[in-house]
Amino acid sequence: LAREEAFEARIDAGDFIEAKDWMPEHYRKTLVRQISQHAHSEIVGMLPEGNWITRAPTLKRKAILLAKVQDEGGHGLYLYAAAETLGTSRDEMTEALLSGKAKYSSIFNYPTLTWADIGVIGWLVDGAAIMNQVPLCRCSYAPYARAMIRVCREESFHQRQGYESLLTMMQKGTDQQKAMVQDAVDRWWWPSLMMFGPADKDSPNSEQSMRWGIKRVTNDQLRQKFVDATIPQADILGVTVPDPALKWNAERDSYDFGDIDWAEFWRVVGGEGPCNRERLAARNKAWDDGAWVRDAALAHARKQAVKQEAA
Amino acid sequence: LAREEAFEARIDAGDFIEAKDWMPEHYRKTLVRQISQHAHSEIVGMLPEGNWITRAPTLKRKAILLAKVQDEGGHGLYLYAAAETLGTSRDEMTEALLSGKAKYSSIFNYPTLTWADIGVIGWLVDGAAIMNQVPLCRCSYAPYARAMIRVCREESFHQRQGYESLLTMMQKGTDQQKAMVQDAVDRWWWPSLMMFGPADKDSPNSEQSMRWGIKRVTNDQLRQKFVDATIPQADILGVTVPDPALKWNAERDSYDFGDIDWAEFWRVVGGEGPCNRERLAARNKAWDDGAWVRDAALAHARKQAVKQEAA
Amino acid sequence: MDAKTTYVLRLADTCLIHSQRLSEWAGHAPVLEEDLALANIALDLLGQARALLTHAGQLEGAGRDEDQLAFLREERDYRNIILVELPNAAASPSDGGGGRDFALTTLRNAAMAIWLELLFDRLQTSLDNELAGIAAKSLKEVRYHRQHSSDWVVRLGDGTDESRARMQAALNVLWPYFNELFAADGVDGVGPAWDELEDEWRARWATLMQEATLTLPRESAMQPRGIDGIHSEHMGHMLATMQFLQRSYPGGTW
Amino acid sequence: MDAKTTYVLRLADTCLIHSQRLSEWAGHAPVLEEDLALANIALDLLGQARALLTHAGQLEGAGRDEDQLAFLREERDYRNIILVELPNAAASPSDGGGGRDFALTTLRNAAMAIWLELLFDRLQTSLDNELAGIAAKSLKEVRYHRQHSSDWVVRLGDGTDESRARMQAALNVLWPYFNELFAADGVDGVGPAWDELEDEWRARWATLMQEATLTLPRESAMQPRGIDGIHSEHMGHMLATMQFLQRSYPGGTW
Repeated sequence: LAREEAFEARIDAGDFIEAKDWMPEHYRKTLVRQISQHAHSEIVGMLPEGNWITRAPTLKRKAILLAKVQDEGGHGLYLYAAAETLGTSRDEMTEALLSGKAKYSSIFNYPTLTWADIGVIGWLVDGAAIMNQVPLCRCSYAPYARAMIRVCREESFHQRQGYESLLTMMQKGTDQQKAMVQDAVDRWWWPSLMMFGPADKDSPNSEQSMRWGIKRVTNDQLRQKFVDATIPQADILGVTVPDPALKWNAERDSYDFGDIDWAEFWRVVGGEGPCNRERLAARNKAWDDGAWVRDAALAHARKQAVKQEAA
Repeated sequence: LAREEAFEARIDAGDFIEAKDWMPEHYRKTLVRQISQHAHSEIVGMLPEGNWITRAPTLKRKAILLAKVQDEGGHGLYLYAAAETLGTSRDEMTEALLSGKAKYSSIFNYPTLTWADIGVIGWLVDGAAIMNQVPLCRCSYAPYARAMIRVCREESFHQRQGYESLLTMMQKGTDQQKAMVQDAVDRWWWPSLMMFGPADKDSPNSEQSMRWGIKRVTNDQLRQKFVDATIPQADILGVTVPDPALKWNAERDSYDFGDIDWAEFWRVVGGEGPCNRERLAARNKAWDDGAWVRDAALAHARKQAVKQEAA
Repeated sequence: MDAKTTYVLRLADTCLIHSQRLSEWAGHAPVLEEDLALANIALDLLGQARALLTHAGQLEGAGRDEDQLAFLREERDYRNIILVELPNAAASPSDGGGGRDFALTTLRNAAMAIWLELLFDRLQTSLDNELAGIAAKSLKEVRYHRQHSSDWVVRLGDGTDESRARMQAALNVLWPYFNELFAADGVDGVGPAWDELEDEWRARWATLMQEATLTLPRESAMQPRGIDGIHSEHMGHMLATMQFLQRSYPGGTW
Repeated sequence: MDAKTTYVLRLADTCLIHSQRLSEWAGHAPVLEEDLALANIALDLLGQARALLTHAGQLEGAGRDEDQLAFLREERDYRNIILVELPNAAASPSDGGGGRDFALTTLRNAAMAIWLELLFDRLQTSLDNELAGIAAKSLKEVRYHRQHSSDWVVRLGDGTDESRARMQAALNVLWPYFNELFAADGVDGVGPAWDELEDEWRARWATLMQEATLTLPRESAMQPRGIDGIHSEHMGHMLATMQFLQRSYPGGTW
């Protein structure tokens, strides 16, 4: 009990917790859940974007997309490493993802249907992710905070690239291209707003996480911030968002916006989105198809160890 | 010996042999080899053409090609049936194809690289096949002769469709399309001439087959006939064949033409053509992947039989 | 595009894309007889698609013929149900559709044939005479498809342990996509809302599954929206292949 | 197109198509580290392709840039070796390239990296300064690729019985296509005939195979001719995907 009080005091003082430090079991569990969920999102997120690498319209865009997907794998890698400092192995986390037990960001359960989706994902989805993640750079658990600093830097880069590609299409593209961008915005806008999670009143885990400094800002606060930051960017692009209720509120110095379709939100979270099954199937297939490779690598390493001992 | 003499006499008299009739073992073997080789050619021939069904440029052309490939499967089916009348099962013949023991027409070891290849295969490859096969409609073995009558009728239809599609491209198409047709003719011309087999002086089986009425015209005679029939068609199309030695010989009332690259011929026959390995791999994969289906069909049939007995 | 044109186009595209997927089997079937049968079904569906696309083009009145509709639209303008665009193997979404699973193909063929039989039967009495004529002709064809595919479903479901497992796995993959078979609105005098077919389709399907000793999965809340142009990630790859020649050689005559 | 331009284009297209195939792995590798490594190799090859294509365009002098060369040629004008266009799994020719076989991919990567290392090493002293510069930069990259892929070849060859069998099967499939690594003519002052690399490549390959406990197949007389634009049937499907956007949205700015 004393330890717990000391822990809480450190948190209150704004101290960072390191892997070797004592921490309450619930704090540890909450962190593992959150970090691994984030890692899984990076891994699953490679699929909808990877879907367009072979069809990128120019070699420059192909290189940018390939590098971005590679970065996402890298994020997955150091987030898994951060979670491993808490005593859960990457294999355990992977197993939880593949069995459907662990969650990942629902946004990746929507399909990428046109090339413009790639730009819009960079702009809106990475934008929303950054909004969610910047506060985590001050998360109380230091290894996670350090990972997030690097992740956020790279995500910002991706977001700018995505926005720039949309700007190119809107400013120099054909009418068909412009229509393609608008269509992509229409499809991704609401799912992007859903990325901030349920409304605060329906978000039971939030309070404890806030107190522990794992979460720093509420879902609804972040969502509002995202809308306020994004609408001016949409104006510059020359696209509209599919929300007739959207209106500048001078009093609040913020945008008012319409209601999220929470039925859809819960349906997709619950596994019935357009691509949930396919995403998990793809990850499971990659894992199953790769079993012989991992087995062989292990067997070879053992043989080498035996040889070295013998020598 | 008396039976053999009687058999020879029937052949000499132009009689047809039926499945129930006695025949020399070598006659039977030669026929099985030839008919099954022909059947295999139809089956393997589905692959290079099937390669373009999903990319056919119009729905009409897609329907024509799909129907053509289906016809080839049908030819395979009744040719296997004709061979089965000689006491060899379809499974045995299939096994010989899949293991590489049995041959099929080498022409199908060349890739279909453009849509024009489909038209040119219809015109030249089916044209050459018909030239080879028409005499077989008078083959001494009646079931084979009957199968060939139907095959030839359908092949002629395919040939006309192929030629017509080339004519459309050459007469109404863009310059790019015309170049595509010429390129396809350049690639398929020599392999088509090779379809008549080695030169007569290098074709040891021919004599016996001629005597038995299994073969009716020699390789070189057929090849000459093909060239003579085809060059005027090429003129109408507006394409040239890639043979600088080609020249009308008024004395022979025939075209002279250049030497076939027999080194290439034997390389492809020997298994080292551009697609030999892939064709066999595709057939083996289809067969292996289908094993569970064939097993299940058998198992179900047995269950039904048991039920009927019990009833 | 008005409701009537959209209604016809949804059916036209569904036949077209179904045929396109089936045609990938040419030369790769487990037995030669099935090479012929699958090609035959693909050909019939292609014929239906051509008649329906031509009719949709006439209804639209913008001068587009079957080929312009089949080859020169953007993905978002195709209105087929997602079920028929799924690869022939239950592969991962970015797998390109290379594999061929006879279990999945056979089950889908049966599901589609039962559905098309119910729909074409009703469309025979459409006040749109052209559509009624197409339906009457097509009905005969899909009856044969239904019979042939159902026989195979039973054979493979009630075959070996392996074949039953494969069929059950394929059923589990396809199941949520069946929801879209009942998703389109009807148009008065033209054709019924698709959900009018649902009870009968589900009854027939349940009977078939029972005969095939397969287990119906629990109901899925998935809402595929191919009929609104929201496709799966497979569609784009399929169209890249299908449209290749028309896109690469504009103005060609074939 | 003159011999020099063709010489550069063959290498450029080979890097381009190799990269394109590798990029199909994104998100599907057997371990996360290999997702990163394969993407990294694909990126390096893409960078090499871009520099070489740009240079080929300049040599050609017809004003074509990297994208026009990469996306707007007909299949017959691509000059890459067939080895790199083969699908990532040793699938049937009309399989569309859906599968991914890590054995085949790894072996091909190793074979290509050894070859590129030998070629870029020689091209460093090309009298074509631009080409020499590209080669010097690329050499560092392919050295790493060679090391990484060779390590995996040994690990998988000398791993389990299953992994050895898979590697041997992949080697048997790729083997005849290696012939094309030595098929192109050289251009005086620009770069060597590829057959000048053959002895050294075969020696290194034999050493690697020995370390990986794999057996060299008997010599093949196959003569792949991708460098003359005679490709495999896989190439067209790959290009339909790769060119899709440029073909479907002519005049677009991306």
